[in-house]
Amino acid sequence: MEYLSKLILLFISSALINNIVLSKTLAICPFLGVSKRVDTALGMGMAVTFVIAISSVITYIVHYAILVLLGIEYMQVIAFILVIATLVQLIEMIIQKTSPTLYSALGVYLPLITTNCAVLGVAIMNIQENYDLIQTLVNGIGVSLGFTLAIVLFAGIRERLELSDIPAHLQGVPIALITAGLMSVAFMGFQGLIK
Amino acid sequence: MIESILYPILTLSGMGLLFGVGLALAYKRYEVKVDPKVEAVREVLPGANCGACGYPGCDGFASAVVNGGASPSGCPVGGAKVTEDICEILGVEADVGEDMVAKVLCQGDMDRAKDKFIYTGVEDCAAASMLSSGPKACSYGCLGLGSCVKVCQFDAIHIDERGIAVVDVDKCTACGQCVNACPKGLIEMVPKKSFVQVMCISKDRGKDVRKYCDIGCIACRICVNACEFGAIEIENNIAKIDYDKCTNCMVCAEKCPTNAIYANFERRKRAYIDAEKCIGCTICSRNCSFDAIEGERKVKHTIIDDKCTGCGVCASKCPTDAITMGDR
Amino acid sequence: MKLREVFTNGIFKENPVFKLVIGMCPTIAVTTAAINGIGMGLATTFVLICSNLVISLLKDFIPEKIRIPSYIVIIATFVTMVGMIMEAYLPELYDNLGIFIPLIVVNCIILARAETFASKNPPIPSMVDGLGIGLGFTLSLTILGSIREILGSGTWFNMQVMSDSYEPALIMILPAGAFITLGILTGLINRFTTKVD
Amino acid sequence: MNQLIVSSSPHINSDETIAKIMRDVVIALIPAGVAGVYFFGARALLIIVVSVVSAILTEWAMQKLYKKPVTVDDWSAVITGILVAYNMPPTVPLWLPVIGSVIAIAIIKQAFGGLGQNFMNPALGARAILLACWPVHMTTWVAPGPDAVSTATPLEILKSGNIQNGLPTLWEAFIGNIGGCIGETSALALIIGAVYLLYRGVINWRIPISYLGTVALFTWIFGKNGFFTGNGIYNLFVGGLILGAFYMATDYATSPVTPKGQLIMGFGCGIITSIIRIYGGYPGGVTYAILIMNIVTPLIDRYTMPSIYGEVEENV
Amino acid sequence: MVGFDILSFIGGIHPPYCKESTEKRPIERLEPPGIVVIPLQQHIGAPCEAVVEVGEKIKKGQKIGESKGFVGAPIHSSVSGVVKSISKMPHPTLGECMAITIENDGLEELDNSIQGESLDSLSSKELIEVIREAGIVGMGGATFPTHVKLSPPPGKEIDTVILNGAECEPYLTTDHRLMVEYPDDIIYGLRAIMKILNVKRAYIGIEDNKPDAIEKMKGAVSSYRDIEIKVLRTKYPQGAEKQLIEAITKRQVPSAGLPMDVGVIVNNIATAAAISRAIREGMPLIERVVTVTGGGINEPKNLLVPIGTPFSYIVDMCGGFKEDVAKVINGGPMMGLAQYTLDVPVIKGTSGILLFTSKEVKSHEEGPCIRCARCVDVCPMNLMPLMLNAYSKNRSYEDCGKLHVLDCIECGSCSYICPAKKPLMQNIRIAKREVINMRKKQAKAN
Repeated sequence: MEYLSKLILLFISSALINNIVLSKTLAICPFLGVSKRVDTALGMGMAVTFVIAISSVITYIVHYAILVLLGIEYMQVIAFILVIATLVQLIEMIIQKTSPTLYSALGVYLPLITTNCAVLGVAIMNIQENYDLIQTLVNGIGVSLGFTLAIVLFAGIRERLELSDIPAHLQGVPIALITAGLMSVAFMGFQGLIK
Repeated sequence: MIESILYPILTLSGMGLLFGVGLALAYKRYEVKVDPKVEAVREVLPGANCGACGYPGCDGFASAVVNGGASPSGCPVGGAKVTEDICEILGVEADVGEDMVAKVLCQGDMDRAKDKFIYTGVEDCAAASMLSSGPKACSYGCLGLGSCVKVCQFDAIHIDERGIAVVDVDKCTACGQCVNACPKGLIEMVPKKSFVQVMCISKDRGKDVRKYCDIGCIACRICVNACEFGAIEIENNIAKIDYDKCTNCMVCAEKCPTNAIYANFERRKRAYIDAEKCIGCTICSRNCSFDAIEGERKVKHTIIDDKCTGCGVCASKCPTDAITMGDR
Repeated sequence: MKLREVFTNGIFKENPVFKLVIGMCPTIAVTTAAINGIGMGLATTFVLICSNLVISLLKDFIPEKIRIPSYIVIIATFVTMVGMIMEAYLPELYDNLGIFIPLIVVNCIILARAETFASKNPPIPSMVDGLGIGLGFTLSLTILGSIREILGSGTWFNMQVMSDSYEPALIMILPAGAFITLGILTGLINRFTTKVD
Repeated sequence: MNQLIVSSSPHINSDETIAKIMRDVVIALIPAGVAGVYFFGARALLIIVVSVVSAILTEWAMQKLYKKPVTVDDWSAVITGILVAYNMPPTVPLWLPVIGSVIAIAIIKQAFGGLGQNFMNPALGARAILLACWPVHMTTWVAPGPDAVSTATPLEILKSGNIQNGLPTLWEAFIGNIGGCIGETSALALIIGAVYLLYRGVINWRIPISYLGTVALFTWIFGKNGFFTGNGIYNLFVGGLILGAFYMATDYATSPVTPKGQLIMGFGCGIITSIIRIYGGYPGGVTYAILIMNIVTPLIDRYTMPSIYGEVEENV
Repeated sequence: MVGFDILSFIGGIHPPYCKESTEKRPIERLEPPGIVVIPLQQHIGAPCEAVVEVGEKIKKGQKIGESKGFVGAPIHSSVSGVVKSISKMPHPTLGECMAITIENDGLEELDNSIQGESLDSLSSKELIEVIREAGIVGMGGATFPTHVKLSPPPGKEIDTVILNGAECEPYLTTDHRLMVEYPDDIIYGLRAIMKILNVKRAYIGIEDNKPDAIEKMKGAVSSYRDIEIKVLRTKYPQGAEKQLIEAITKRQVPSAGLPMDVGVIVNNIATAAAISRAIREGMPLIERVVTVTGGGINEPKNLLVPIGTPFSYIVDMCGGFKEDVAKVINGGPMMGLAQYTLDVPVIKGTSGILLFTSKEVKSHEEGPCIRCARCVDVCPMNLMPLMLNAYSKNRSYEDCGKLHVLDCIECGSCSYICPAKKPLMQNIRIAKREVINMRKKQAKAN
């Protein structure tokens, strides 16, 4: 029971309090890039969730089953990025072939995820924090849902900004950054939910 | 010691091999045919998958470019080079045929054309023209509310201080957006090298046109008679220039009683005879419609400056290429 | 293109942060202080130069189909090296930058330069390109880091620069401050670099 | 006869204007200001004046900078200035309201295009930023009265669990004889203004009532000593809840336009406020609750479009 | 007093009604003018072709224009005299239109074809033919040919007829006066409609700001058990077809559907009166009641006017206009069309002529949208006017289409209520046009 409540707290923490984008400032590139329409943002978020969930488990296994075993933990970055790149490509190929609908919903975002630092970041953090396998999975899902939440909300606001009369030199990236900053301010309200 | 080198190498190459083979197998099994054009565009892109273009990665951008929607210049990482490459792949060639430019065919500005009412509401020609065809007394005239200005991405069309849309020839790319946007159908593509246009599309009878506009075409036929090249016709109460036949002699514009025909007189040419080449064959003077060439047989010919209209017929007829057209 | 052009190109015309708007994660995350900005910038510069060099050398040997994974592995190798070096000689900075050192691997600036420049140019220009882009990145990070440090802590490179009565605005060293500052900064740069009609 | 005017129908307009609506809000805010000054003294008034003046000046300067028509006469900057001041403790140094108003107007409002186009409530956004910047200034409270004895707000007392020690009575909380921000102390004064706004049709009941109801319900259910032990009613009148529910959550620009969306807005604000009050790191959750719901507003609008008249399902 | 029996709909506005100056004035017959200009298109559908020639001598009530299509109504002369010309003339709703100009000889000679019948002697087919031949169209302003409306396609079961006496447009009092002065004509016309459609139930909806009309009409229907007077709350647009149907029958006309889809047919009070005259006297639709009002006219009146009478003549007969007339409107202030000249003639759909002084035509500066959502609250069709306005301005017409812009009934409530004085209605109109064009193009492409 205590373990379960620990997992729930971990989930809330990784999704809201330490939101990957607004608090940990990872995955900013896709956050800024793929947030012009709500639909696209949702697709991106789902694809990220999918990849992070799988990759955090596999990198966990790679880390403890290969790197630790052989005593070459310093190879972590190289090994992880290799795993992630392969994984992403594999998943992309498989769903492109097997489910065109899923591909058009998720698959098109997959290549973008290789260089999404959240994926590698979560993998490395899982190891740093000494999570076990289940915690790793929960953290991965929490982080990616946090990402989805942030990017979808952001896209909603940006769609509205599209119709606004924003001063010329602030249009585009500058106003997007300011918006992200204000969102980050609002998300500070979640702080302290877990002591 | 040897292990600390061997293990990483083995692990890495082992993983690499495993993944490589796995991917290759998967590729065989799950290969999907992609539009070769998309593939080609994808090849020239940076492949950083950074998402800065707003599309989901380079693949997304590539298919968006090929299947419409995205501009070839949408990749900020690739820059100009990539844009060029993409354009090449897409076969966006330079305009085939003649260079065209948009022209607003109305000169009925606030001083020269009457209004029939005061319009208040959305500043947009399409909106105004839904109300009794707009405030201009002439139902064909330019409303000057700038629907064309709003759609021009090249900043090439503006409403001048007298309330008429005017195209900036240098900036215009002949994209045709303004032509579609004008609710009056006043904007037309004309050849860039044509310097004479009928600046009116009113199909009303001359009597009516006179009532509301000082500079409209009244279909008086003076231009038709004045044109030596049969390039002007009256159709539906409006003069029409056949740009293939027009020689830019600009006589019609000089004769037009209402100035509805516009000519860029600054660009008017003049014939020059190269005395060395001229053999005095008189072909030019016989072909000149304006009696602007004088000279006896076997004698060098000369151009009468104030009669030459720059139509260029003599230059095209001269057997020895002794006549060139030049600026005045 | 002359080498000097290649060099300045990265600093101004294609400044990764202000013009291309890539590599944003480290830009936002580590610039809480000027020193962090410089450290991150130089680490990235090092990786950029080395990976550009190696990729340029190997460009004819790497098969087309697997070039991206190969590039990533090359980049990851150098990132690991940087991490080890920093851990050994600059442990404090290494701790400050934390997870963002390994994450240099996925900084799209590096892969982008590998693809657009190093894989198409000889080694020397590739290195210069890496240097230019890297320094452009470093410069941007240092500027941002300086602003945030001065306003958020009242110091600059850990030296007290604001008077004692200054009460630092803590938000500047939080992510929110980074977003807003970078947004305003980009806006200002747009204002002064794009022609106003 | 002169030339006639032709325009698109309709040819008549209601005589309501933006300035009239905004002025009504200012009028409704006056009682709370009077109460604040009554309880906290002239310094409260000074803060309000400084804040309003700097808000107006900032609005003017930004509109000049962006070459837009200057519209400081529409009262909207005045409202923002007042709300910035109302959301501050009466002890803050005077530069704080200045910075608050500048942030509210320059960054949160004008950078997004000005009135009606900001996605976040300017006053609350500014408050959250100030709270992050200078937490000590923003959370130093004094008890009402001339002596300015420092005190804790009822919410802080509730949070600490030390209820026996100095928790004001419900009546004190209602009339405002408690520590807190300038504008939020007197629930009574705020409600008087709110009734005026409701009467004038400036705001409708949906957001405030659903907000207050949710908070009362949740703080009652999830009490400190187990389920159904909380004092929901007391929770209504302490902290910035009344101020937030009637004057800031209802901000037109940053709340949903659809009727259903407005209910969701109130409900969402209520839940987040309750969670933060019960579990969060801050004693009062109104600011963040409204800010977070501001962010969600575009999505709420998107997904709560009313079904159109005679909607035919196959038609979609 | 709001009683439970007072019916209404959701949304809508309460503009100042300004009906005081004419609602008590009895309808006066206007002395026919020396010249009438009768446009060849006064209805929705195919325009008419002239069946007389220039110089021809014609009689009052003689058919002078015939429409070829099924959706169309013939046009008759409203005076006797000589055809002066057939040419393009100003038109109150179309801008310009071909029109027959007739010089009135003042003899009022009736055409031979005009002969009265009785309701009982005619079959429903014959009744429809009478209505068509009389050129009767919807007189509320939409001018849809009535015989088409009364010929529902097979398969559409009609069980209810509603007469629209709401007259929710401010200023206008024509229907009001008709109900007070000619209740029996209206009922006679309604009975004809009921006979044609074989319907056993009819309602007459009247807003509660016309108590005298309600009383008169109640008296007139007291002997008919199948006709009921329904009192409606005074609210604009209570007289809009879909809103009227919902208020009275609680049925919602589906999006893109017609009243007949829910078994209802709605006709205007004035149309019913015209039908009655066509049957009883054989008189085609050659005159109608017009309210002449507004601050710009010296003597506001309700006038019975021959179709084709120029506005200028009517204004002269109402004591002329005041100095600073700035706007002339054909119809009511909410949906009527502003005119640029007084040369336009009264047509079958002209329910009022409004003359506004420059004081009444307030020019408002447009402010920013503050998202107050008043437009959302008042829209009787549950649309999102503020979004439609923003998308339209942004030229995102596809988004407008997705937000059902085509369901807009153009009542103008959103523009009226907007505190920022945004021209919502006009932008939505543009969007509607663009969306229709887009859909047409798509249909072609497919």
